[in-house]
Amino acid sequence: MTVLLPGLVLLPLIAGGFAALFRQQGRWITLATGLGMLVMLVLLSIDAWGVGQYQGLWTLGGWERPLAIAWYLDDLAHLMLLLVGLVSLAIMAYAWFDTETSDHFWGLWLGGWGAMNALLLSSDLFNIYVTIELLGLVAVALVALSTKAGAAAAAMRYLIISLTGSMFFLLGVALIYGQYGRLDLIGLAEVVEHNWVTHLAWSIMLLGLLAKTAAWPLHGWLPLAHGRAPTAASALLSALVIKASFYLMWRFGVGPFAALSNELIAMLLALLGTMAIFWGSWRAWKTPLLKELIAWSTVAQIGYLLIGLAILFNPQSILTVSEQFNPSLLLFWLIAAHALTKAGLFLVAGNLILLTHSYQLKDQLAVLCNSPLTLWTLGLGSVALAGLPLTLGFIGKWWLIESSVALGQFWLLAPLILGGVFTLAYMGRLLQPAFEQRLLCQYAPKQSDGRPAECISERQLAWPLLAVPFILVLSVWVLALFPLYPWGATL
Amino acid sequence: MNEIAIYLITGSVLFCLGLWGVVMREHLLHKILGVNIMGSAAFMLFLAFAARAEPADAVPHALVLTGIVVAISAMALALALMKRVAKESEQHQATLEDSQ
Amino acid sequence: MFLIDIVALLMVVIGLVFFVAGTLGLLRFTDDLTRLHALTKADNLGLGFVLLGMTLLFFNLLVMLKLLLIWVLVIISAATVSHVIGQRAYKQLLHRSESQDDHR
Amino acid sequence: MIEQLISWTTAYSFWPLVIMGLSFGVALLVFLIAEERVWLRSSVNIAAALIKLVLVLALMPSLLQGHTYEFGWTLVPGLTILLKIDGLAMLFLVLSVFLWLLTTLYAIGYLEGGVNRARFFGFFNLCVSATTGVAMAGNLFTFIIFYELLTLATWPLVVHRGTEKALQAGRVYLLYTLGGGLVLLTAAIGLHLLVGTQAFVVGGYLNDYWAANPDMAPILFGLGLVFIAGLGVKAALFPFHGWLPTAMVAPAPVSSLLHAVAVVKAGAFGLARFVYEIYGIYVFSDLYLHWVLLGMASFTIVYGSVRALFQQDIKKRLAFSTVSQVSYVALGLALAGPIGAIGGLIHIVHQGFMKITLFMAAGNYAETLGVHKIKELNGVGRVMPLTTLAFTIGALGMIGLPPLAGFITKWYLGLGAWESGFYWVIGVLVISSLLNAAYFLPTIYRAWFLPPPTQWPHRQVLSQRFETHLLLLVPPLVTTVMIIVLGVWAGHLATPLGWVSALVASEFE
Amino acid sequence: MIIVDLLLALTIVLVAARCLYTSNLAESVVMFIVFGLLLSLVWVRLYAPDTALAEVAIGAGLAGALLLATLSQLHLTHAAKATAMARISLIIPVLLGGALGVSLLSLVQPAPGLSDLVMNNITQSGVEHPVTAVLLNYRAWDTALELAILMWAWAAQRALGPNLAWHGVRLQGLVLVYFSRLMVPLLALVAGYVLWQGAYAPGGAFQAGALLATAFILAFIVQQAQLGQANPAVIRRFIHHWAVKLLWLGGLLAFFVVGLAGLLLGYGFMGYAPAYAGALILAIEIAATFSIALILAALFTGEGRRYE
Repeated sequence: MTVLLPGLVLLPLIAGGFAALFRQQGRWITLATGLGMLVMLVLLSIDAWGVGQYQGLWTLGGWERPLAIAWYLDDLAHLMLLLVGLVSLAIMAYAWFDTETSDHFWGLWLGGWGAMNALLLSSDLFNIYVTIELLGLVAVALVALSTKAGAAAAAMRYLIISLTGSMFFLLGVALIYGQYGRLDLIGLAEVVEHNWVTHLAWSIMLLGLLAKTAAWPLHGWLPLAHGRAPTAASALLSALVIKASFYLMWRFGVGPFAALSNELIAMLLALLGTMAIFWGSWRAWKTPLLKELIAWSTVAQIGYLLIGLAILFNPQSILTVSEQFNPSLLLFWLIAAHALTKAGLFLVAGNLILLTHSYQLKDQLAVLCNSPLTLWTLGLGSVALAGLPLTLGFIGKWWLIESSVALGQFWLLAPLILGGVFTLAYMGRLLQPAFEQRLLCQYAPKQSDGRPAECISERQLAWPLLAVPFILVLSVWVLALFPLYPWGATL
Repeated sequence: MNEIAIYLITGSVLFCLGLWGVVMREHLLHKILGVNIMGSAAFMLFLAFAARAEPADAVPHALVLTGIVVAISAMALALALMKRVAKESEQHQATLEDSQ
Repeated sequence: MFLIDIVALLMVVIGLVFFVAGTLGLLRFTDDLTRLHALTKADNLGLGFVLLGMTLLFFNLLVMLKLLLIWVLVIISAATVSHVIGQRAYKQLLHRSESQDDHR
Repeated sequence: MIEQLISWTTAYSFWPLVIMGLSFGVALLVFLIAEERVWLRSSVNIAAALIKLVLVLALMPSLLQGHTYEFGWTLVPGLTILLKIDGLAMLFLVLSVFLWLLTTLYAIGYLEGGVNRARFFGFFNLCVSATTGVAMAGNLFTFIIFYELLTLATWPLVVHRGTEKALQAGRVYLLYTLGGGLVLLTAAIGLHLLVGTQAFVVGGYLNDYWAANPDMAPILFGLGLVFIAGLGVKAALFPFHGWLPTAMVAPAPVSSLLHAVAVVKAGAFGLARFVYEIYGIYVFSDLYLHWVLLGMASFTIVYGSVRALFQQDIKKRLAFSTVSQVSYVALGLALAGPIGAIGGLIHIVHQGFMKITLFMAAGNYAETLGVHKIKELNGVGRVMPLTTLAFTIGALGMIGLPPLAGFITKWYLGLGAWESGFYWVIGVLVISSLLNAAYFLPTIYRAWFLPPPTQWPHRQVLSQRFETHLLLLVPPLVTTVMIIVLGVWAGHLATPLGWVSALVASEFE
Repeated sequence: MIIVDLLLALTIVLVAARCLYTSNLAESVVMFIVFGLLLSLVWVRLYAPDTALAEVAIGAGLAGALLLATLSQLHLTHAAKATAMARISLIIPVLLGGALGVSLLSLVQPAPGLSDLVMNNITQSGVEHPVTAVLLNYRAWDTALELAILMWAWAAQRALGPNLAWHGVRLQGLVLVYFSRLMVPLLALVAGYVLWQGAYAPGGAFQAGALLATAFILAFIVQQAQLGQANPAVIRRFIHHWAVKLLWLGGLLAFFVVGLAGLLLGYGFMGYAPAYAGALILAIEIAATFSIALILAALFTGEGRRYE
């Protein structure tokens, strides 16, 4: 094992430790770390996709598998590493210029980044528990960085849910150890059999992970936490952190516990997903707060991911994994599309809050009229979020549609297709007023000589604050043209 | 019925009790203690499984040691957060009601 | 052998009796200072008897020394803690009587 | 020289991408040009429109020789973006590119001094990009992409004025067209399940499937209905036409190009692709879907005309007239015979020229004199003779007076109805013409012969030498000339009629 | 012995229920401490002396101190009484948990585990005590990440902002000072012993760290009480000294440096050269002990500023 994989985990953890202790130097430490991480990710990708190294199992400490902790790198883990890295870098670039970024942010998220990388690589149940706890604590702290009223309560709620979810996960791990006496996922896949304890353990773990992902009936914490966190934190939490627990469900469901999946659980997940889409969209439509709108939209978008999970878990679904192309990997693009878009949207919301010092949707609208780039980011982002064709989300959705039809679950077409319309509807609340004549320069204060002063517009912000969200959102469109490139070059 | 069976059942009961505390009790201290009791219950299962072997399986012991430290870290953060919630809430009451 | 076991058991039982008495005092007495009295005195003696019983059972110099060390440490801690609690209780008592004076 | 051109163009296959990408790139560029730099923006717009026209025309000779251009990009297996220039695409392409040039000129004049022009022209170019994309779409997936893009790109233009009324209209517009897009997507998914997603092919790609699975008739029929509904929204077929009159709050260039040409024609064009190149005309008529379409189209023709009769607002009247006239295309397709097909397809071009003339003239009245209502048109011909001339020719063409372009359409449709045995359709055509006459002739009479009022509602002097701004005057005059040319020289091979006849011959082989 | 187990199980369930049920928060906290102590008895009964030690020191001791300190800073120390509904619903977790536990009884018989593997490789692990071998060799990566959790819990707590005001009483006399002068060195000595012992018997970095943390906390509390201040200046200066900050990170760094060295020398990431394993493990343990002790103490003391 060359140095890249440990480096991807160790560098942010060490740098994060230093950044947390020496806060004044935090942003410079972060800059250096970010560059280093970028180089390592590029090298990893070149090696993995060019030469074909790296893929597969790595055991740590020089011991054999059931005794040692194992890491496992495949296409999915690799793509997730890239996604986490690139989105983190983008959001950190934004935070660099955001005047309200706290000193604490750098060290905290570097730790979160390291935790996520460790989680993505890990192939050991208990090790995953440790990483998920680290990530959870960091995420809660990020929410609590906000000085906004109610942020502490939101963070507290998040912490309680997150910890409870972890405890469920831990209980599941205990039961699995009791039954099989091993913790490594690869080994478990060989020995897992149908019995009550295994089913119970898997259900309990799934329940915990669903709570951490904010799946429908357990979603209550998310709009509060993501809505009240500081801008960069909201973006990171919505884009990346909830994906970690989703990734685990995916990993476990098609890995060690693939034999346990049945149609009941698939149906249940699909129902949860459908409810999430409808309920999340409805609340996004009703809320008067900008960031809560975007956060509720995350709840709705998780619905798609759950439907994807339902399809993966359906024993009927034939996963036609050819040598070149595993179609279920298209679900990753749904994750990526949501991560990139949602990060962009939260950052735009942050811009608007910076400009107006208000969290109310109605106060933001006037700025939009005078801010074309912001408006474009929102517009492209809304369409991308709706998953219309030619965006990355559509690639993932297309797989959902094809699979649900192939499974005979025609009713899933309703949430899948209507969800996009709902998205446009609630995002339209932001977009439409930008065209309203009456709002133009409404906020312009009069100067002493009676002439209107300059309107509040995006021009008052540093350009990176505008560029980062725009690039994030634009990448969803550009990537949509090359969805197969990384691993499908032979296709 | 040996001691392992007893502690398996006790662990399960404790886990559900802790969950009850998290869900049913309003005060954050109760919720935090509930989470910790859930964790201890999971540790109990781990150690009960470990005690089946002769000598006792060392891996769960190590896992639980790690788990205890994780639990105290989480508890410390939770308590600090609870104090802030209490300070920010109007009646100095550490519950989540005002965040609805 | 048999005799030593019986003596040891007796010691432990006596220790337990002290513990029970102390706990009873803790629950039944009316104010902090008297409760403290019941608790510390009884506990120190109770623990002493229990440890004595243990010593008889093991009858090993190293173990005996360890148990003795434990007893000494517990007594020191108990004394210190009682001191702290007592001071606090006393201050509260003063405070209360002062405020009663004010009301009068 | 022609040979050289042909050999040069056919050497590359990326032309569809270039043509589509040109307006897309210009759109992005225009968004970036600062609001105040009017000249730069106008030059870019006009230059792009000219280049695009030249490009499209340069491809004509090779296309006449039977060459088609295809550009494909596979996203994932089963999802391919395919852009293709074939005969049918060329018809729509030439129309939209040519009219785009004229409308750009018109819009530059119309919006002079207005606000948010960068936004307007940006979306305007985006719309053209989407329209050419619709024209060149080589499979259903690509078609839907551009169909939706068209919806999203026209919405900012509809609400451009930003008034409460405009926003309301925008909501209605989105509700209809997005709904239609959704229905179309559903239909496409359904078809994808049956036969997979395939490229459009002359004669349709359902023939084999139909031959093999005759028991699937109800499903295919139902799917056909869903397709007609999805496409019918943009084509403004009867129950789905509600958005079109509402959307008339948009500025005149938008109404003229987009709602007379681009959007409604995208629907009509989609119907043509659906009938000829997805289902194929034989499957289509075997399933009796042509009865459905015929019924809807006939009813819409009469209904639109009747509604137009009662409108007092000029643009509203023209809008209902559009509802009626676009259905001629559907009618031609539904007749399921070669001659009717010629009538329908040629009407895509003819109606485009005539209706754009009318809308531009109406825009001129509004801009120069502040006239919005029919009853305010009294004597307008004496103040603005050239505009009124254009309006008159356009209206006469709509009525179907020989030798104007509209007559050609109606003649072929009538012959087609006779040929297919739908004799009652001729009645529909006659009634429609009479109604057309009933709502256009009094207007013309009013414009030329009634005395003008002493005070126009809101008169502006836009030009010292001409009756209105030169850029507002030239485009309608050019289209007026085209209406006459298309009618008089209809029999010549190089006209759209000749093109369409050749197309139809291949579709009905 | 089964009677003892049954009594212990019954008591621990009752204590846990009381802890969650009572509306008196002080009672809750005391019950939780009792719960921790009983738990350590259970761990002893389950032949897990390492975890019993850690549970007493951390689960009951440190957690108790943290809880009591928090309690003293809250304005309201009584929670709302559980409603009648909630009181009745307490029966549900007991029944449900009982059913769950009974359904797990099939697991009493089969005894798969990694015990054999642990014991077979112990000679190469560098230590004799299997738990230490697992913690610092076989599954060293878990332990490293766990130090990271401690580290970030502390960072997170700092990010929450300054502490609440202190509600303690300033004490008269020097009893506490003498007590701390006796106990702090003694605790440090015992910590060193426990750490050293970890190589071949129950004990190790965690237990030692917790003991050392207790020493720090004791010193802190005595300073507080003696000076009547929330955060005595001497402690504040100590916490913010850069060398101390590096010590916080020391355990993590030691793990990572040794892990990377193992990787570069060809023993795999987090691997040791078998000849030096014992020494390396001891070095890591020493660093980890200091980190654990300092961070646990810091979690108790807070950053050293407070709300005014």
